[in-house]
Amino acid sequence: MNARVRTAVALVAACTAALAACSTNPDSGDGTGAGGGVKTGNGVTDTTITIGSLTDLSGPFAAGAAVQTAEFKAYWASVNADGGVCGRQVKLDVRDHGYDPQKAVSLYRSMATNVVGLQQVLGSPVVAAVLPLADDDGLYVGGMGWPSVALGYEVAQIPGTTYSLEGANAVDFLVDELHLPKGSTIGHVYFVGDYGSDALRGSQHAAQERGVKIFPQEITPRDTDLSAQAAALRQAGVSAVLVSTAPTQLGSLSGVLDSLGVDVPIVGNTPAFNPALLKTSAGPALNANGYSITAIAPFSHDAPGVRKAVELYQAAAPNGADGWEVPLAYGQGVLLRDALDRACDAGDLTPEGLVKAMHSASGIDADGVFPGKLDFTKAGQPATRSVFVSKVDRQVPGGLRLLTTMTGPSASSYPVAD
Amino acid sequence: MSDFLDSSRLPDLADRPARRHPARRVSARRVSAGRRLALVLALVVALGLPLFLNDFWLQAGLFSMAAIVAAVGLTLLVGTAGQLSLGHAAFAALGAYAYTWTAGDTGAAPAGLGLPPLLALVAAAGCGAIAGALFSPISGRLRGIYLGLATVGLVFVSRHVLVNASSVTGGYNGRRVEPFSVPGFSFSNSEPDYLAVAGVEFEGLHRLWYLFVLVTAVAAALASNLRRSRSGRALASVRDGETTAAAMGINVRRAKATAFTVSSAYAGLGGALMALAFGRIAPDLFGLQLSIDFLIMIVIGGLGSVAGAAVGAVFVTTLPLVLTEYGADLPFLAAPGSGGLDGATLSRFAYGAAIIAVLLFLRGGLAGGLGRARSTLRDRRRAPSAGADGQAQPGRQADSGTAKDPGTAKDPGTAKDPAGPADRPEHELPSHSAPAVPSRSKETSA
Amino acid sequence: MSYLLTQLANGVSIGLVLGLVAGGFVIVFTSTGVLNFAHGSVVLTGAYLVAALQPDIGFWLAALVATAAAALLGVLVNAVLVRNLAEHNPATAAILMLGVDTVLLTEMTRRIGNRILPLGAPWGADVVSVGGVTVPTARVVAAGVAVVLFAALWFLFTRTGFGVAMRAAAADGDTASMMGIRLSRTGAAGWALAGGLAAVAGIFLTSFPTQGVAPSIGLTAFAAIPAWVLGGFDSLPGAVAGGLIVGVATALTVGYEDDLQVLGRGLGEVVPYAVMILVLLVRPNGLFGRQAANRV
Amino acid sequence: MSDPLLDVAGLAVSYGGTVQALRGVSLQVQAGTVVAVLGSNGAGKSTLLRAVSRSLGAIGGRVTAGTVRYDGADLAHTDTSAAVRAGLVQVPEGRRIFADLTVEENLRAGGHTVRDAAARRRAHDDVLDLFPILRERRHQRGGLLSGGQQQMLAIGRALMTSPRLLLLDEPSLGLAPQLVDQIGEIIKQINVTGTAVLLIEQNAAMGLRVADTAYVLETGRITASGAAADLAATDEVRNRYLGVSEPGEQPASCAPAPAPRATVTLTTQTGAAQTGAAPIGAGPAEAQPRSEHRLTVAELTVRFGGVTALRDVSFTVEPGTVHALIGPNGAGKSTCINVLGGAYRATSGTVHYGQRELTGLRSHQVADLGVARTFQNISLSLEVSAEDNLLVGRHRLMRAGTLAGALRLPRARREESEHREVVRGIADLLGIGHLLPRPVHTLPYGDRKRVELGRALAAEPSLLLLDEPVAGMTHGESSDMAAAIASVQRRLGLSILLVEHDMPFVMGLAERITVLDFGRRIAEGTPQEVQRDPEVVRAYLGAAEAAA
Repeated sequence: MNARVRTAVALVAACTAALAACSTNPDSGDGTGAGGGVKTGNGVTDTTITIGSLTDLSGPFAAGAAVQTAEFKAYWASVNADGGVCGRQVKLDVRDHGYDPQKAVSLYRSMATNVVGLQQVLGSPVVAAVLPLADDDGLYVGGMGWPSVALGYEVAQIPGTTYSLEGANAVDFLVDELHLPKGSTIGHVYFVGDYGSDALRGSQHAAQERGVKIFPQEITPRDTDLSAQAAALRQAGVSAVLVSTAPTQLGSLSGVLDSLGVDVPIVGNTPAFNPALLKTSAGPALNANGYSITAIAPFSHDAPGVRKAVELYQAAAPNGADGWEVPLAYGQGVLLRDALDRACDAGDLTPEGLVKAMHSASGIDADGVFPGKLDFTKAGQPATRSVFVSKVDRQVPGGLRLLTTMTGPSASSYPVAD
Repeated sequence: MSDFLDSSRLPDLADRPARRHPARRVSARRVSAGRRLALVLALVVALGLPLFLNDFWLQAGLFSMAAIVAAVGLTLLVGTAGQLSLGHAAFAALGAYAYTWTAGDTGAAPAGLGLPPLLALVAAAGCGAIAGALFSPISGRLRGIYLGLATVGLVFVSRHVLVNASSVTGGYNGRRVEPFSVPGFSFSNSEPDYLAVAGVEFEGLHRLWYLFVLVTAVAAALASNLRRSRSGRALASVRDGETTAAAMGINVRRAKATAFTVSSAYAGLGGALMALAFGRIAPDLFGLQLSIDFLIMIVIGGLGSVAGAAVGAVFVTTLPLVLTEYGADLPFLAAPGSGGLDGATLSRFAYGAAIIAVLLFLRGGLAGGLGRARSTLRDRRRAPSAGADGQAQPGRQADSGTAKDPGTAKDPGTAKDPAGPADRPEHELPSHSAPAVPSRSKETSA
Repeated sequence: MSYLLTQLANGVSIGLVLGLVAGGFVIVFTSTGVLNFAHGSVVLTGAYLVAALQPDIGFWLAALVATAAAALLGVLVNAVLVRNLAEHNPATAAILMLGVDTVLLTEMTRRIGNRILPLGAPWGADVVSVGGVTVPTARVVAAGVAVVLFAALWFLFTRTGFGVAMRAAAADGDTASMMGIRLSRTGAAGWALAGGLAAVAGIFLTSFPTQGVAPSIGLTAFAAIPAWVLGGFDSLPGAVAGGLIVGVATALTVGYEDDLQVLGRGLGEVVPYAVMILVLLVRPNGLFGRQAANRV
Repeated sequence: MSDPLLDVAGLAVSYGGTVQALRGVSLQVQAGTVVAVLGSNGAGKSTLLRAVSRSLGAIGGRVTAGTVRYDGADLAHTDTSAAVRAGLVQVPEGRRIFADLTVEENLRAGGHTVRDAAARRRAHDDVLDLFPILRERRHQRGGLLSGGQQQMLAIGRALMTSPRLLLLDEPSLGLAPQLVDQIGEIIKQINVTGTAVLLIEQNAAMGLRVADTAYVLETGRITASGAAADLAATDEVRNRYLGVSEPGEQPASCAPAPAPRATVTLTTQTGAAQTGAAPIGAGPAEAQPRSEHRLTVAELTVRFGGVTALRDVSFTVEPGTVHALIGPNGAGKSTCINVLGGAYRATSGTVHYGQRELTGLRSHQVADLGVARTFQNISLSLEVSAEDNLLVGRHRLMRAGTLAGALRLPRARREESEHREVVRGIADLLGIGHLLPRPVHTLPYGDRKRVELGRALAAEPSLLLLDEPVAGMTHGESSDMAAAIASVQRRLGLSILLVEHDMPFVMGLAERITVLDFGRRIAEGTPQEVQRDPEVVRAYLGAAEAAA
């Protein structure tokens, strides 16, 4: 090390020390104010509560995310119009991560200290990256989809059941309602990942319970032509097919199955169905054989909660697309609002207080948006094991007609934590 | 023996001074002092910055530094050795998982080896290197763009392995990353739970920042040493002509394999840093897009130079963030489904356009552009006294542009350009134009 | 047996469409030396245009307009961007195309939104069954069109003056220009052809077994890259062969996934790349690529 | 006399702003005549043709002064295509037919600019009448034709446009004698139909035979011109091609004098670096005299596809001597050097260096035996400084590994600075010491040649293969180079095998000369013997000259 470098290092050290001495780092937070007897922390002032949303407005899920974002905004606007929460106006801070986990993590960092909780975190890789951080920070996260893995995080509030329970219920539905005989084979086409693979676990558990077989076919979002998979399903002699993929794949599969003369029920779980499919050539096949197992009431359901959701949405986005995202976003809004109210009542409107309040909630169904009363008091357990079963029906808005709400036997016995 | 060099005893060969030019030596030293000052400044900024940054920028900085390490490695391969790889996400993934597995808790599920994180960091680079070396039957035989496309396969194969080898990788859900620590000190929010120097708290992100600065600086220094060493010259020589390199005693296949190995070691280390910055890793983080981003970084930054790779890495990592941070709040967020232009879409457009603009207008990428701007400034400042420096031989045709090649562009001091930018010829020698990849027509018509 | 035949038919039919996409890569690469990473977006753009225009002007006219528009898009990208690169080498050109891809894909995602746009093609969801083997009519048409297009390309490149000039320019641009062949024109023609092929491939990639246009089609086109590479970078027959190999290999892997379980699930995605790497190990220039002569 | 069809006046061309390829070249081509431009490698002949055919841009050249007028019009702002349409077509050097296209398709590509189908058909028939062999093989791929047929195809392809002025770039290159004569006849036939021909030739015999007027181009300047017949008789041409006479031109130091070989010991002196004067051969533990090995080439044959580039060539380079390999273009000289260096594989025959057989080795293994080389077309890393280029030559003598280099271990640093010092010594020896820090692309041509020589010397070879070390140099530069090579050779006791066209240079430097023609050895001996050998004279100047 020569003299010049030594000098430089000394200089650096001195500067660092000086900077440290005179720096006023803002990270110490918003302080713990006590407005109106309520303890507050990050994201809450005397007049406003800020909640965040980390969503995908420019990536592959942009369209669905836009619907949800519009509904969130409409919901909170209506809440604010009614006087807000805890005497405060609720502000929704929406950030777009474009399905890029790096971006999402950075945006999370910028948001974490300014919000009391996250209304939504969208996208599998993003959820995988952000949930652990939020868990470390004790920050509420709602609406991250329905992966079982989220049950392991105390801060996560899954709006309904899990994909695995949807899968299990789907098998129960096929056996009990559609009378699939013992020993028959059910095809399950799924995306590898925390959505499809999780659903497959549920269906495999249920298959064992109910004496049927699962014939799995793994695909990725890049597969848009499922001819080869359909042929394999036919070869396997399946009597029903579960689909845990995106709408494109559901459409292709049902179309090809139909063309191959495989006339069996096709059951998609939550995000697989999109009413736009009915306008494609797979429309007739889906209309005849398509079912949907969801944690969220279909768009056309006549429950007051769903009607309210649709009303808000249609006022906010008159030309927007119809779909399950509308009641979902509404339901999530209701869940967060309930938690905020409870936190307010408990006098602790800090992020930690919000998480605690969320876990004190039970018996919420958002006026029929959810399939039964949600219970968040048991850590590591889904809030419900019930699902909505709908029939694809081109006559109704949103394309799904509610058949029943069910909790199958193997869904009840499914061991969530393994 | 010493009389051997005594030029007075030789016939006066060239009618020009045989000794080195004193003026040149002076100016070269001045420049390198300037460079050193710049480096020191950069270091001061890197060390002092966290005190002013919020968590958003700290996090962005961590990702940038992880990217810098991987990009520096890639630029050694692409810029220095003239090979191309689109498979570096696979090596980054390997490094990330190697770190996580080696440092991971023995009792956890999925289990790890429970070894010290420092060792795990070395293991990450080592695994990258080994994987790179194993690929040498292909990397030693293919050239340039052909190799680049062949390596695309690595990304898909590695993803398949990561998803399926769930006992080590945790499958599609991935696994938690053990925070970096040395005995008694953790680079996270614990151990010590509270650390403050002169009243300023140093949280996990701050601590990681300094770790990353250290690793990045060392990695960049090693790369820049390597470029200037015997091996670096051998790689550049292979890039500029395999036949010639072989004639100078360089084992071309081995040199190419070495370049690939070193480069993948860097990718492995960069992957480990990414893992630390994320805190939890999953196969989805290491898709083809990451490989493509690495390549964008080094090309945008300016091929071949370490500084260029660093600038490019920061550009590619932070630009979308900045655009999102300040673009998404624009007032005209259109209604969903209406197909209107919203802020998020606008920021994607801006990102794509920025890439296009750099490639169209900045020869030598960002680093080349910066270097040129700097030398233009300096020339302007020096204009009154120009020519007195004795830089060029009168009568000899003056130099062509300094910045046309990325290798020298980052250091405009080494290539004197008395003619100034305005007089640069438009054309360049044909073999000079494509440092990275052999041109197609030459390959096929020879 | 008929199961095997069905999977083979699936593989061959999708393989021919992939061959069309790979052919676009080949033509752009030979005529201007550019690795066109935006090709997938052009495929998507072509398909989108058909879907967007067909309600008003009908499918056939829409297909025609979309093909022409995609060709024009290629020509514009080449003339406005590629030819004005600050440094013209394959790496920068490839990155430039990534920038173009970002812009195009963002625009398409924005326009398509949450919809799945039907193409309105006359063959709809019909299928053709021969001896227990069922193939979608769209795929039969696709195979037919692909064969016709490849024949047309063969005719263009061997029987017409301009096609011969394009090959000459691709083989040795410098000499070709000494013959008075304008490289700017052969380059533009190459981009136009590739754009047109992309649009046609887009139509079939979004036809029946697939349900209409969604942004993920751009990714599907990526599967043509291993087809292109293993066929050889500069060979049209190689593109066809590569497409067929990738198509058949994928279909068979998916079809017999249960028997291949030891290798893990989801093999279909990996197989094209694994095959590509194997081929390159044996033949570094691909199956039909010209040997790069190693002379001083 | 009417206005010339082609009028080149004061033409100057440079590459990359540094390499001046042509300076003030003027020449005229009258309509319907054949004009030959003679010159050796690197004289700027191809540059001249490309400047006329407007295709300089493709290789990075730029016209910096002067005009080219064709048919009265200045071509300054036209492109190649427009020139072709105006009837000005170039046949590129080395034939460069489209190997993957059939003969028919090649012709079709040639006629690309002709819009009129009838004219195209006429031209097509004319070409096939001129070259009946092409008619026979019209459906074969161009790559399958023999060399002579390829040359015919290249010419025929250009004739498809029915040009008024045909530019031919070295049509005789690499062709057998009878084929050369045939090509000469063809040129005359083409000329008979009224097409003017501007012919660039290295083969003076052939050029002077077919041309009406001729120019001699040397290192970018016209040095002689006149009627072809007159020019053939001048001393200038004789000297240029045979190195006869003009002893005054030779620097005295170039005379092949016996040097104190083997007495020069090369040792490493640690610490020499500090004194600033390290011995040139500061390689570790290399104290033996440089060259004690004999290079023995025995019955070497090399074929590329159907072309035989070398046929049963044998010669021996004695240790510590300068041996030259000469012959007209295409004689197989460079092929020979490339086989010795390991770049090409021999089809049969052997090469021994001392006891070691070279033919089976790869290039870098050959280099490790102490064989270094330079290249015909300078092959340096352009972006890198001259010093680093020279250091590449030290590669085989240095030991630092990748890791040591990256970590800058003391060992590696010491080695690096020692070798840098040696390299400076070598550079100073060649008079390029002051150029060391400059990137090579900023250096002019002559200096690049020196840097390349320096790089080869840096490898401390015992055998040096020089492939046209003074091609394209001016007289002054060339004699500087000769002096440098002679002095280095004398001091280090190297063996040198040299390929060169510059006869004065060769005659002054070489102790023994092997003459190749069409891949065969036609003569060997001392410079004096070779100069007098009628076979050699015939090879260079044609049968008529040899008889005279």
